[in-house]
Amino acid sequence: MNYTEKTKLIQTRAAALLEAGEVSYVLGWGATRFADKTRARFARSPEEAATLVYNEHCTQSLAKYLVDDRWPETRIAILARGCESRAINRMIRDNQIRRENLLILGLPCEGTDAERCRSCRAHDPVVYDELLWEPNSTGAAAAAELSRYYRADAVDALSAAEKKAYWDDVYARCIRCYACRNACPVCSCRECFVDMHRTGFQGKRHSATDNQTFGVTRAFHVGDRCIECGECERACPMGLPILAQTQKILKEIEALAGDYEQGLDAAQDNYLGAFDLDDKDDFM
Amino acid sequence: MNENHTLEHLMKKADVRSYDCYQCGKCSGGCPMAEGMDLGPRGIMRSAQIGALDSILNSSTIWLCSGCYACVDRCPHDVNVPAFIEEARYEAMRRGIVRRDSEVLNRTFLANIRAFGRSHEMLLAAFYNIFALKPTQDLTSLPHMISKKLIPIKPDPIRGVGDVQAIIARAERLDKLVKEVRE
Amino acid sequence: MLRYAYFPGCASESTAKSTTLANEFVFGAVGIDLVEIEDWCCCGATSAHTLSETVGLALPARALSRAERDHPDLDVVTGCASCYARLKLANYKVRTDKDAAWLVEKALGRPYTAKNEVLNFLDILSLDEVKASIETAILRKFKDLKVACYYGCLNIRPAEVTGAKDRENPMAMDEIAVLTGAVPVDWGFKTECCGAAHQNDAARQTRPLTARILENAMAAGADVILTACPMCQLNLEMRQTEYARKREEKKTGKKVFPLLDMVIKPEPQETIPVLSLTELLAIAMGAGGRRLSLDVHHVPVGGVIAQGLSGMNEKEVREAFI
Amino acid sequence: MSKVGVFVCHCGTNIAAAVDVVRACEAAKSMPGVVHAAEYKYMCSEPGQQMILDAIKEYGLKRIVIASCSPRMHETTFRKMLKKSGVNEYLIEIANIREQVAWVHDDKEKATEKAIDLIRMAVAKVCRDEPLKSQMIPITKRALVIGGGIAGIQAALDIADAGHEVTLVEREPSIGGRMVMLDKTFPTLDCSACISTPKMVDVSAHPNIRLLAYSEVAKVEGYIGNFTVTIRQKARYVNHDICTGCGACSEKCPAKVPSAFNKGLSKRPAIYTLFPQAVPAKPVIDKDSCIKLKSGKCGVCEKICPLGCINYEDEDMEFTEDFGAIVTATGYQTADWAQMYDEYGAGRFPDVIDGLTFERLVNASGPTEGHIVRPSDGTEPKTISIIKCVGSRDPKKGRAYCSRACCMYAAKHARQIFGKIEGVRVFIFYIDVRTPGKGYEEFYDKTREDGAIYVRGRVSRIYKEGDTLICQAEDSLLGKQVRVKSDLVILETAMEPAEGSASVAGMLGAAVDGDGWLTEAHPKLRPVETQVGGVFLAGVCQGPKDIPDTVSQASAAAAKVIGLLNKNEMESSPMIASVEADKCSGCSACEAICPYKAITMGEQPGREAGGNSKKVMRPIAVVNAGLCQGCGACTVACRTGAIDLLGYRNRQILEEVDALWV
Amino acid sequence: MGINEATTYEPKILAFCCNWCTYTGADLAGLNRMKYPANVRVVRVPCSGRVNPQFILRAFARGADGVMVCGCHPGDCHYTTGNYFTRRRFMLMKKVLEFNGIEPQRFHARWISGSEAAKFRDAVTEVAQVVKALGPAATKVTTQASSKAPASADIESSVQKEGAL
Repeated sequence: MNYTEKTKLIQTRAAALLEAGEVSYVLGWGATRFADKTRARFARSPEEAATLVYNEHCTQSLAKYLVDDRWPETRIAILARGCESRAINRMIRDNQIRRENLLILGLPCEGTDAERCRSCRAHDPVVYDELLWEPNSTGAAAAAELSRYYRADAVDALSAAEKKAYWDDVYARCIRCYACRNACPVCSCRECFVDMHRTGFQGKRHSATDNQTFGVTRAFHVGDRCIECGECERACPMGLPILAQTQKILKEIEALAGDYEQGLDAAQDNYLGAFDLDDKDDFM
Repeated sequence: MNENHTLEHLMKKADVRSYDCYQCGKCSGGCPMAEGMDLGPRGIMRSAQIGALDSILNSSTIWLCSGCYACVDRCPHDVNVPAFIEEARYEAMRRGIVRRDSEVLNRTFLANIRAFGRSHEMLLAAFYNIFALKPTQDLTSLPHMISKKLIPIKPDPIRGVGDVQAIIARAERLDKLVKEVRE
Repeated sequence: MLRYAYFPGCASESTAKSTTLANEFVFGAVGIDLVEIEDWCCCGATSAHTLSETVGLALPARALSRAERDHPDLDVVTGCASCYARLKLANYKVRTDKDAAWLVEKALGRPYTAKNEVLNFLDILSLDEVKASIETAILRKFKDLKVACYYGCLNIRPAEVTGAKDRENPMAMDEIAVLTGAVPVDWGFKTECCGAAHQNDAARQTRPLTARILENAMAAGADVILTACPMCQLNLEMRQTEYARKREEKKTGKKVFPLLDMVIKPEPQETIPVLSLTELLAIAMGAGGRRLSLDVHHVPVGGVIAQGLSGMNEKEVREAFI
Repeated sequence: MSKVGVFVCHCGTNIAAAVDVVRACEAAKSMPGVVHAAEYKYMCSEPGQQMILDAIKEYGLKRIVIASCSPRMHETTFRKMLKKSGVNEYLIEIANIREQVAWVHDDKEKATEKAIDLIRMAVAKVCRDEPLKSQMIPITKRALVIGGGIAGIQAALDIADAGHEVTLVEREPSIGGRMVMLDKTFPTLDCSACISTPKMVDVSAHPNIRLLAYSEVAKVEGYIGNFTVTIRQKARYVNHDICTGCGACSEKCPAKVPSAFNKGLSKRPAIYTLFPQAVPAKPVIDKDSCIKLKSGKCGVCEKICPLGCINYEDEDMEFTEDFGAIVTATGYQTADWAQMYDEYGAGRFPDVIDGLTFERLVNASGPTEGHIVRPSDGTEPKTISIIKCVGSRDPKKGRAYCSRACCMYAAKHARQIFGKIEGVRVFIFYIDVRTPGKGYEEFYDKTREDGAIYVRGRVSRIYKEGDTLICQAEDSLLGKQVRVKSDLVILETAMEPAEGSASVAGMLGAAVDGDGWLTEAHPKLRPVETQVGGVFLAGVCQGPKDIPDTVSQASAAAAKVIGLLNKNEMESSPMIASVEADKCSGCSACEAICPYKAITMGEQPGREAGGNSKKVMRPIAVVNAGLCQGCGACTVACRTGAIDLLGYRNRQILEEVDALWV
Repeated sequence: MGINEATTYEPKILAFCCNWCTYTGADLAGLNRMKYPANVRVVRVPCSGRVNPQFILRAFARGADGVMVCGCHPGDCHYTTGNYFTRRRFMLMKKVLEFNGIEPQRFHARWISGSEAAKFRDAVTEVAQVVKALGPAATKVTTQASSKAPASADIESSVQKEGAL
């Protein structure tokens, strides 16, 4: 099935749902004036449904929009690929949204232009109400082009001095616009620690050290819950390797505790919110 | 190495810690050979606790242990006494301390294997009785053995007897090597 | 069809004649193929490891490495507890102790990876499918034959090497013996060491414990002791007259001189026959006494077999078994 | 404006000798917020405190830093002092310049630098201190005692005598526990039943005690002073309100099952009382063995009962009650030695019995009317071996600990045997003989005098030879192996936590150790309290002990309960977690991490985030001030910092850190 | 770094100690008059589980040469389970610090009970030595103009400032 056919299917189903009044809107992608870019689109009427598109340029994950409408009066329909569906699980787990408010239209995915898709290990949605088309078994099973921890591995391979230089460079470029945070479906705090001025967790200076403090702290906040969708990097205007920090945390958790992958269901334990009597402490 | 070091080394090799033993005596209580032993397994551990390596190496216990492992099996602290006894026995041999009867038997046995590749019990018993100066031991069974042809008159060596000899020679050399490396 | 690489052990060539014959008979009857390891050598029990750790591991490893080379898919099996202990230990050490594995390989001059298992006869005979074959192969059943199953210490311990679960009162052998109609007795020396290893060099120390095993079996009402090892078997039956005379001496206070007995031939003593488990199975499967050379036993076994297989007349018994 | 006053203590020469206190005091004066600094010889002394109080008045100090000994020493002293001055007692910080500076550093220059740093950190923190007020928690003046053994009985009676209501819950049909199974008690050899049954009757007759036998605790909610407990009363099938306990039903019941109370030495009917002196002395039907309940046929008891008490339709009943304090007295069971010791026959030999079975055997009201006989053939044993430490002091097969009472009851068993069998021989195999208790060593002396032969050596194995059992061991004092022909062998087995005690502990939130014993709050100084406020320990549930110790501990626990219940309300520490509801996103990370279940996610009215301030019901973390102990684990789980620990707020700690590098 | 510098440089180490075990242990060290280097500054917290990784980041950002987190032994936590979370958190923290170019030897976690005064002394002594050998932390060095001077200079200036006070 090609993208035109898939777009048609989406439009038809969205129109039907809106027609029947089952949902207040359908959250999907719409065209922009650039052929190779799409943007999020909220189709609120059967007519608007015809403006939804689906193609290899749908690089944005839609899930984060759900937190802006946590208490909808009618259900919301959302188009969900692997990344969106994991984000949904994660947000349900964090009490940010409720499953019953959602009608999830599952889209088995074969990857987009985005770099994050090259390391994606979960093309097919893990939670949905209906699948709009059958998963392409070969597509889903195909090995990812990049390894799961490709960014962290690259930094791990550096010497101590090289690491320092690497991060100094990265955080010298960071402008602390917090786009990574805003895009991240795991960053669901009502008020981010960086904005808690009275507590003063985050220095306000614009220095590499403070930038790094922000980066590492953010990694700690989302690390054990990260669903590896890569929205942070997609959103970063400076093109910084933000995933490296969270990948490192996931990599270490896996080394300490075995298989660890988040977003697979809505009842998973957070690694740092649990413990095992036999946990290692060889740093003692 | 001084004596305490040697003792510690032997215990480490056997993965035995003398402080694990609280001398309950369950080992010696169940040891099938205990009645014939001087120290018995509990005595071995006691000697280890007070650092009396000498009395361990000169005891009959290290030669009489039959390796049935009943003691470890029942030990509340899982002290592997037979493993320690084995290490102590090797140490005794390194120092030239031997129990005559055991030495005669073991050397005869090994000579037997060197010669034939296999062991022939009755031949072994016969040679043992001669060298250990116990001509009458088990003599009463001899008529039966002979009449039922249980003793091969002329044992055949296996084909790989040379291989066996070479293996034994290499193994003994390795033993020495290991000992040197340790020291 | 089950196949195993077979390590017969030195005793099979001399004192364990009848047991060896019975082994062949039984395994043939239940359809288990034992492939003898080519040009095997002595496992070294029990002197080699007493003298040297490396020799003690290298000798059994020689046979095991030959089995691994010639029969890469077959597990090794042996019918002797002493051999089993040495083979199993060599196998275990090579698997778990890197230093030992290195020494063994250097001494052998060829690789031994210990990828296959080492088993004893009990392991095989206890398999459900084998038990089923035994049951169909049995032609005649014993009646009221009380047997004391003696497992031998080395078939069972050390637990970390053998993996044996029940070390004080194992039942595997009892469960096999039951198939022949024999009635196992509950007795106290199933896994006690019989002292076979030290019968030469520490006779004074070991003989009381051998005697004690026999006495306990008799006190438990056993007609016969069953063994799972030719060394145990020989050791348990070889000096029974001597032990019986000692008991007599204790009872009457009259001094006994064993050597003199050779000449004066005293009255028959209180003894108990000792059979190997495979001999019992072979007889139940129809093997005759001559075929099994049962006459090699130091303590005659004909009477007890006849009594167990009631219905045979004395002449048949004599012809068949003695 | 902060208006901080800093006071540097010399502590005689303790501090002054190692730290330049004058320089430290001078340094403090220029720290931000500090308006006054002074040093003095002994700040904790009366004049020292007065000096601080005067300074507060004179300089209008709002916050105080004292550089002195460890806060663990005098924090409370200075807080009390502040209370007098009108300054909130939580607006104080202590810089520990004695234990952690003066006493551990020789270099005065470096020590002084460090002291100044610590003072600066304390000043930074005190500027962010908030006035706190402790809350008063009301107390429900009723106590729950879980377990009706001698510990539970004693605790219940003591609390009830002090005038408080007590509910005693026991899962068996009768109270009495292990003690009523015993024949005699050491070291006095008085009849166990004779001293325990009167207490049982007292329980049933006490106006302040509500006895709930055949019942279990199903759920515990709440916190100190305010527990809500769900109790499940198991179906008894007998209406105890009208039953007179005449016993006709038990007599006629056709079903017979082994009596657990008599350790299987006798049988009991399906409708039964645990033993003749049971309290309550009314029967219950054991539904697993009742023919009527299993197959529908029978109904003999219903026919025979003159009062119509039998009700086959009876069902388990649950109800909740409120309590202010809980005493756990769940007791112990003896180790299942047959599962542990193959070398002792693993239960194959009927004449190898455990100590509790022997108690039933030797008990005049037991199945043999007190005749000691072999369970196998009913004959009187002539040689008896007693083996100690079965399951105790055995980390491999049993428990690593010493069960404490076995040495004594082994000796007691020997003396009971000598009293009952003429010409008997008793061997006691031991590793050590431990008799720490009043009159215990003398009891041991008497046991030897009576003729018990103590053999030092753990029995290696027991085997059968003909009809007799042989205990094979080493007499380790002689170094000789011994084989003792015995007609009867008694294994003195280890005490283990009673089955189900872990689940009771779980419901209470109390900790258990690796062996399953409930853990006391402090092994020496708070031995009858648990970490959970309002939950106390009585008897063996905390660890093996004998009857005198059990009873003393029960009374101690009762005293603690009485002390608590005598108050109408109690003060709780104000240094607990608090939630800024507006910031809480309701992610529940803190809920999972709280060890006290003090945090719940309540649906609460709140405003939606962002510009759109729609009013909605949303989950927000709520801290239960009674349960929170102030550990602060939740604060780290909270990414926003919406939940914070009063007294140790994120900001305060950050200020402390910052102060170190000005 | 030259030998002279190494001997004059005194690192500042921040130690978060739980009130019930390590802080008590530190007090006991004082009571027993044990001697250890004066480089450590203790922050008292109720439980090692109270220590937010952000505190450690802050300390490093401010120029700490070393940071320690100390609590009760696993299983002995005054609050039952607090230190189990600590353990997980700081196992990760250590890896993350290393990953971010901060020498892992600058961060230490230790279980020290209230009775282990000697262990406290030894731990502090060891960490002081290790950190001293590493030299001043470079965490404060930034690549942007708005940032402050390098850490070593910073410490010197702060020492001078204190001297002037």
